[in-house]
Amino acid sequence: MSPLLAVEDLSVTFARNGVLSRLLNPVPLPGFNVIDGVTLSLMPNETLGLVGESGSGKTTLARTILGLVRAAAGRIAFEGRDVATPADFRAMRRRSAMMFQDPVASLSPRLRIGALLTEPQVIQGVPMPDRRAAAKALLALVGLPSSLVDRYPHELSGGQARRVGVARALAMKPHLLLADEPTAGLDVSVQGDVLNLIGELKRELGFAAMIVTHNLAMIRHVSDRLAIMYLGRLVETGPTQDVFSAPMHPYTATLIRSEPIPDPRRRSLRPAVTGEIPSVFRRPAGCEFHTRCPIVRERCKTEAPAYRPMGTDRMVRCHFPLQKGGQEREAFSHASVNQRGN
Amino acid sequence: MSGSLVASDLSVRYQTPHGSVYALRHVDIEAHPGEVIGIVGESGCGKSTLVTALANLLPANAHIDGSIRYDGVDLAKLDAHRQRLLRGDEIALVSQDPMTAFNPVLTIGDQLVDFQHHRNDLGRAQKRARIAAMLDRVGIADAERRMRSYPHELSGGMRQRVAIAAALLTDPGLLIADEPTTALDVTMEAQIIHLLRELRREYNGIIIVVSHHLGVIAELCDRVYVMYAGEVVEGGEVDAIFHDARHPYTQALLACDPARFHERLDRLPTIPGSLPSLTQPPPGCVYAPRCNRAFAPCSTIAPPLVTLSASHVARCHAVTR
Amino acid sequence: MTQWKMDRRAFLKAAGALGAGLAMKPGFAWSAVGDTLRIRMEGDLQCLDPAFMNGGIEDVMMRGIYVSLNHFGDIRKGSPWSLWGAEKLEQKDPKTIAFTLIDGLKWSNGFGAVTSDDVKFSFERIADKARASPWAYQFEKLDRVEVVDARNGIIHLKEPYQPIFVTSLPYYGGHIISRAGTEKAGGKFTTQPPATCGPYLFSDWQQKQKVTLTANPDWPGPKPDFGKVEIYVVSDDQAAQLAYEADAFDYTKIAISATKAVKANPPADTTLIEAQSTRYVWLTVNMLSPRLKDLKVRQAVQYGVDVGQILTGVYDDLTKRSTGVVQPGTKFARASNLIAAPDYEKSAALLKEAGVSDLSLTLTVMNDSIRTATAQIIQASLEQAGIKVEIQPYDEAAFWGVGDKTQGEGYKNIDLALMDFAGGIDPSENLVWFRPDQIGAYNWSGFDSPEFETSYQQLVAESDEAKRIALSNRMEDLMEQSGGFVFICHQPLVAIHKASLDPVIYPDGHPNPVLFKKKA
Amino acid sequence: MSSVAEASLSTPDRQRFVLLRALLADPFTCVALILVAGFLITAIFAPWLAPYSPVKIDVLHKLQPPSMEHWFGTDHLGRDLLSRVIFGARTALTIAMVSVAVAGAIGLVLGLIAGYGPRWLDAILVLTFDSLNSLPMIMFALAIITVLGAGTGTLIIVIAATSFPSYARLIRAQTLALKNSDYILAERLLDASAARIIFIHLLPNVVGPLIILLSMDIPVVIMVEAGLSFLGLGVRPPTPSWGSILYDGYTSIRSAPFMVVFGGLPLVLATLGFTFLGEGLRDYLDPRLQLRRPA
Amino acid sequence: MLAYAVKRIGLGLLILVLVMVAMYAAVFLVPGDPATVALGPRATPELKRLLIERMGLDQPVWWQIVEFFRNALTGNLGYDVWSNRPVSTLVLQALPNTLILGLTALAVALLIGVPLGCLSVMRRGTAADAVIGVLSVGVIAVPSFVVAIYSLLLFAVTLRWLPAIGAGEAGDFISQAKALVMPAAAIALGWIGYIARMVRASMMEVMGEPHIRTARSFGLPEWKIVSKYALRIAIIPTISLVAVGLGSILSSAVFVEAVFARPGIGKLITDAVNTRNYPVVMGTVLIMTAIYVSITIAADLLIARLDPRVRDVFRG
Repeated sequence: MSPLLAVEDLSVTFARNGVLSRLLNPVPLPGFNVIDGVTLSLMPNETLGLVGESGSGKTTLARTILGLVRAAAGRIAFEGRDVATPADFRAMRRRSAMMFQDPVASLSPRLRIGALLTEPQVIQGVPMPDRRAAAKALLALVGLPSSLVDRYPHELSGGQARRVGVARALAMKPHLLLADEPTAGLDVSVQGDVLNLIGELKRELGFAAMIVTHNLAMIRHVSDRLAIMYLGRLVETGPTQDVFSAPMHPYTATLIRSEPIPDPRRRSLRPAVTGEIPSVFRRPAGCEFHTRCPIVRERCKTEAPAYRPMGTDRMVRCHFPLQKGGQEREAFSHASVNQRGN
Repeated sequence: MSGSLVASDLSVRYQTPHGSVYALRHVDIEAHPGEVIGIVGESGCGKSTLVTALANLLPANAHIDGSIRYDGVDLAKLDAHRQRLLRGDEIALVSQDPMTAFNPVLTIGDQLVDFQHHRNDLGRAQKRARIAAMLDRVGIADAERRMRSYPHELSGGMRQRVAIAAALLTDPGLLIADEPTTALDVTMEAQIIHLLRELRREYNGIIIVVSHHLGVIAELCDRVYVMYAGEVVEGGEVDAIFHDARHPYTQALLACDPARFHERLDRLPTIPGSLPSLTQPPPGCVYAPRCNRAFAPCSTIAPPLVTLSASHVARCHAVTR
Repeated sequence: MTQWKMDRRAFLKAAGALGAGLAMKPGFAWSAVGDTLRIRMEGDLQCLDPAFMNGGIEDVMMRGIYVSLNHFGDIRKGSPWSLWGAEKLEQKDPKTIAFTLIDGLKWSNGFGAVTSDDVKFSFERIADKARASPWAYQFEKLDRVEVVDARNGIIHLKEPYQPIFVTSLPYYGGHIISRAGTEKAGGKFTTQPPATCGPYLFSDWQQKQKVTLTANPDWPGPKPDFGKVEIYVVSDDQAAQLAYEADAFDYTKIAISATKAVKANPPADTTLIEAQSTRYVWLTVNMLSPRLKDLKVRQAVQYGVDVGQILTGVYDDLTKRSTGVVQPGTKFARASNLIAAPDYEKSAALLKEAGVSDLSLTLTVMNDSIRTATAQIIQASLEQAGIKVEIQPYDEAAFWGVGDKTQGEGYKNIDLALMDFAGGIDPSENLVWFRPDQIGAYNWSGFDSPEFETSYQQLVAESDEAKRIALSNRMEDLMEQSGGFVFICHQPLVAIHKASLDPVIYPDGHPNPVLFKKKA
Repeated sequence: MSSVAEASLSTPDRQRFVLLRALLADPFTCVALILVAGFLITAIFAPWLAPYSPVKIDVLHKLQPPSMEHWFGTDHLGRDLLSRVIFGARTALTIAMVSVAVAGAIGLVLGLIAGYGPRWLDAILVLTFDSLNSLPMIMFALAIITVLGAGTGTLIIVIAATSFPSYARLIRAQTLALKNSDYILAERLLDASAARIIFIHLLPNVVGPLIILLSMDIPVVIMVEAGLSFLGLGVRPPTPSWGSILYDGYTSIRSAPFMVVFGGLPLVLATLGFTFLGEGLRDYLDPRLQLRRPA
Repeated sequence: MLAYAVKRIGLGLLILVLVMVAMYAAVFLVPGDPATVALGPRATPELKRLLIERMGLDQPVWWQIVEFFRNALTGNLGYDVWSNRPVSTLVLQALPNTLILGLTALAVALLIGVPLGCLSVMRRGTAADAVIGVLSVGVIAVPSFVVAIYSLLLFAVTLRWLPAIGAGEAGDFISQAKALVMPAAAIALGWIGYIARMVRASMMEVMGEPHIRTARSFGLPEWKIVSKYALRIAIIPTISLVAVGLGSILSSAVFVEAVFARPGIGKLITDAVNTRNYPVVMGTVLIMTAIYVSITIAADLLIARLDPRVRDVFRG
């Protein structure tokens, strides 16, 4: 089966200066890469979790794929065809959709929900005999009462807004859904709602999803594959279960280990990683993670590791990937303590 | 008990143009020196109001009932001046968002010197020396340079360390950490949790950790109060709450946390329904409308606080000893 | 020709009497005025070269620092002229005037004695067309100045020109400058005169604030009363009046609108001067305008303006209606206007006769308070006559551009314009602007009368007073009959001064500080 | 385009009353509302309220102090000052509202273009706004007035031309901020046309702060009108205007000091009213909106 | 920061050029010329032509602009049509008076307005806040010339405490200071209102920020929170306001300068405009715009100094 979306060696560079200062400074300052050499693919109907901490470039990557941010290098292919010109991106956007991190902010505040829901059809010239009815149908699809058609976005609760976001994204029956932090800011008792809804609709409508998140606990339940980003580069990809059970990149292991466990009997003894995330403005030489890596070696400090396949379905960017049962794994073992229980 | 904090029958309501909002109702909590108390709940449960009330920072439109006794003194009855004198001396707050908690145009050192204003006995140089030592202790290398930095020059994690240092500098008897890790990335969160846990070994006062994150509470606290819609619905030892939760809300909340499941779930558990209105709280149990174990009296009669063990209480008609 | 001398003699008598009066009271104490005279002017100085000066403060300063052959007496005494820099000034025949400079006149900055050659230089310099002095017209009829010896000279005119004694010699054009000094300065100067010879020296200038003149020790003539003259620059009449009340000066012109209040409640130790200035105000009715081509329509306007209301409303009845452009009260003034009172019915009838209904005219006016107030009264009174008027205010510069034919055809489109000119005391000075060649320049009425032109030429050449009176009266009749003019008034001149001094004001409304006297 | 109007202006009734009630809750805003309403009523019903004609000249009774006949006294041409003040409200409010609306509209369009258009166009427009702002107002005003001739229309043009750059800058800043907001990104993802984004999604959101700003600028414009009329460059006489009353009052300050008071008082009250109303609106609608420099 | 300054100055120069071009366009449009004004009813066509040639007004507009800038670069701003003195001298003589007036007025306004704004915030909702609120809008609404006139009546005419007119004797500091009191007060009064309101508004906003809560949670006294923690941020918009304000004061001082007969730039430019003394108009506008632009740049740099966040953006 051919991938629905293929991204190869994609880079995004942010210029350091505006037009005028470029005029005034004869020597332009070098830009910096916020996305650097990202290669990944997404199969039809697959759910990919794109995981990273803030500043890792995951949101930018999602926006670049949809053509909101211009790529400096690399290639994007959608449904087997290259996407390069603005027209290509327009065509691609007609078959894909994006859900934004802040659902209320992504809805035009002065329009009513009914107008917002049917806007994609209006823009794309889909004939609609009755806009209101169409809007109500969409509301019903995402399990919201039809009375919401006359509401304004700010009158919705977080969960409702999220559902409207889903309805709007799926109104045009896309083949690809990009969801940016679909549960950020939601309480645990509500976040399941949205994810379950996406899951249901996915089964019903059949589309591929790329979920951008930093929430490991959530993503392990909803994604088929994971891609881990660090400082604008992918450090590891692989099937979700495999990545969780046996992370290969020390950073992946660190992320998993850092997640606090809601069980007082299994408290961690020490933090999995020390130090701060470096800035993309000052990328460390060699492997970006070497400044914080618990198993860093000399080679890591000078030589950047290649992004290479490990086994059938995994890629990793590390000179010394963790092996199952390997010694280095000790450094990441989930040492825990039960202070009161013993 | 000296140095203890006891809030009894504490209620807070806000006067707004749209009527009164009953943000906190009949809350009883207690905390003793050396303890780390967790307050957990989802948005709208009243935990922020509770923190604000404990730190005497309620806005002018808030009306407070009941008492907050700290070291035998009722904080709610103190005049504004006495309240202010307590703040930053006996009571210290580490607030939610390290990005905005510091004044952006003053250096870290400058602000931390000001925060020690109760220490009239110390000169500026001495205060700076204390800051340097404290920054070092919270794991900030190169303290002298950091004191000359402005907040935006520090990363989020570092700022939260500074916030903790600032609180500790005042030697408080009561340290309130309001969502101390919410704004941080997971690797930073782990580091701050670790820092707080290390600090408590040397610290004898009360620490109150407020969070919506069950993992953070589990990692840090000795005792936990679970809040829902302005009420404390369950309280007890951390182990009891996480392993022997009795209130249906606590149970449902725990059940929703995907971090508790290692195998992939096809459907994530949720709590159906929505929060009751805080302007007109229901007469009976606040959780009754969403409770799968609710029965006749739940919707009409407010449940009593049932003592389940020496330290374990739950506000529910359905629980029994 | 003789009246000038008679005037002079009369003045000398009066001056002698005054001098005797002063001599009888030696060493009396000055009540409020010290040795410094503080007077206020409106604008700052820009050029002290008599050929290129602009007026106002410069005019006043020059009276102190330069010398002219003769000078005026106070306007309230009819502005008689008397000898000043000349000890003799004699009209030998209609085209020759002999003069003798007083002894001892000396230039400052070491330029030696003042000679008749300097007089020649000064007068001929202004008259020189190539130099393009705006005041060249004052010496338009000058042929040359003949130098007889150091102190004696003869002024030769091209043709008889009676007004020279009052229009040229005592004013700016008549001020004598040093040939040597001017040539050394490169032939021109602005704010730093190379040499002065008057009773005062130009000692200090604080831009836009104040000019200080101090007594010239080398001055050979009668010592002025004040050792120092400070001229303050205050453009606003209100501010000046308040400053006067705050004891900032001893003499200031005040706003006409303030007169009534000052009269009713004058500041302490203050005397109010009310005089008639030479500034004449009239309403221009432009016969070139398509709406006013018909004489009847113009006459309707003439009948429709209630000048009495203007005099009361704007001028507080401080002045009387003019019968023309010539100064009222002088021998040359017309006895009365042909249309002496408004007649709205007559006005309406004339319009009807002309077959005009719904006449709507624009009144072009400068945007200051006196002029807009006048315009509004005109508007209201013409409204009663059934003529709608829209007021179109302009700032000064734009206003003068409206009637200027060099700026396009706009001058033919003016309907009504409220105008005022500073005049002189000879009728010719006031009538000259209405000659046919002034159409599109200053004759905004489009008044084109060949008879007026011939009369004008006769007027300036004629020396017989009765004939001159008849001529000028006839000319004003012509103006009024054309329907192009509604004569309003000669503006009152209102000033206040410390009661302890005795000011002298020239016909142009500006004081001559040299002649100010302290009094008991 | 009708959907634009619908989107920006239609407010459910309940919301409208909420706004009014909220405005009335604050004592200042309440007083301000009364003042503004008072001036509006005065302006609208001037012909019925004024005891005399504002242009009726009666030179025999000029500069009379306040009396039973003439409550505010008479001016330098004997016109009833109260009537002139009442009609002056009409002049002031008309000029203020029209010129502010014109300036607002120009500012809105140019600001949207600058904010949403290409960067080079933005640079040119911003430079234009800044240059206009740096131009000495008096010279600029004089140029327009002398070319067009003084009068109400000219005054409106002058005020609009000198004040639109600041509105355009506000709109531009707002547009720039919104341009990268999620919902505009979302619209771009839906391939909404630039016109649709500008008119349906940006416009209704930038217009709110603009309206607040405009309402706060009305008193400023009233002052400017008074100032220009004071310079004799304002409305054509005999149109009553507070500024010309002030000027006439100034020229007779010693004989009729009350004229300055009666010319200045409505100006002060109107300024107070509109300013507090504008602030009340801002506090209620958009507390974060920054105050601007005085004109 | 340096790059930023360079950029701002470059933009400023561009604005300067644009303003001058606009001014020439205005001159081109405005009817009337100096000859007609000054010579009044006595000007002959030849004389007018001569003056117009002398001022180069017969040249094409673009040529005049190029000439102007060419001369300006060598420090020659042209010559007064009447007195033939260099325009630069005229402006430099008038400028100090206006600058001193404007700066004093603003300094006074800041010294009174800022504390008033702070007081208003500290006592928000009380009668004091209300009184300050009404007073500040009230003083903004009173035209400055009315203040000028009445203070002149009171302090100069009735009480005779202060001189009525002028800028004081040259070199006599006391007399200059005395002459400054009333004009400065007349201008400052409105600005006190503006600044108090501005400070209050931005202060209210800052007081709602989390870092103020932090400062409160450490029990810092309210005055310290207001004066140190909030004011440092709240003053920033006020600085821009004052910068723009100084620019407008310089040209709007004309009323006050007229009432107190104070020589200054406002008077210089209005007189020049009224008499169509174009070299003076152009030279004055150039210098005034340059000052205005530099003040704005200086204010931006000052803001960058005061706000380390902005500073770092420029550094990066």
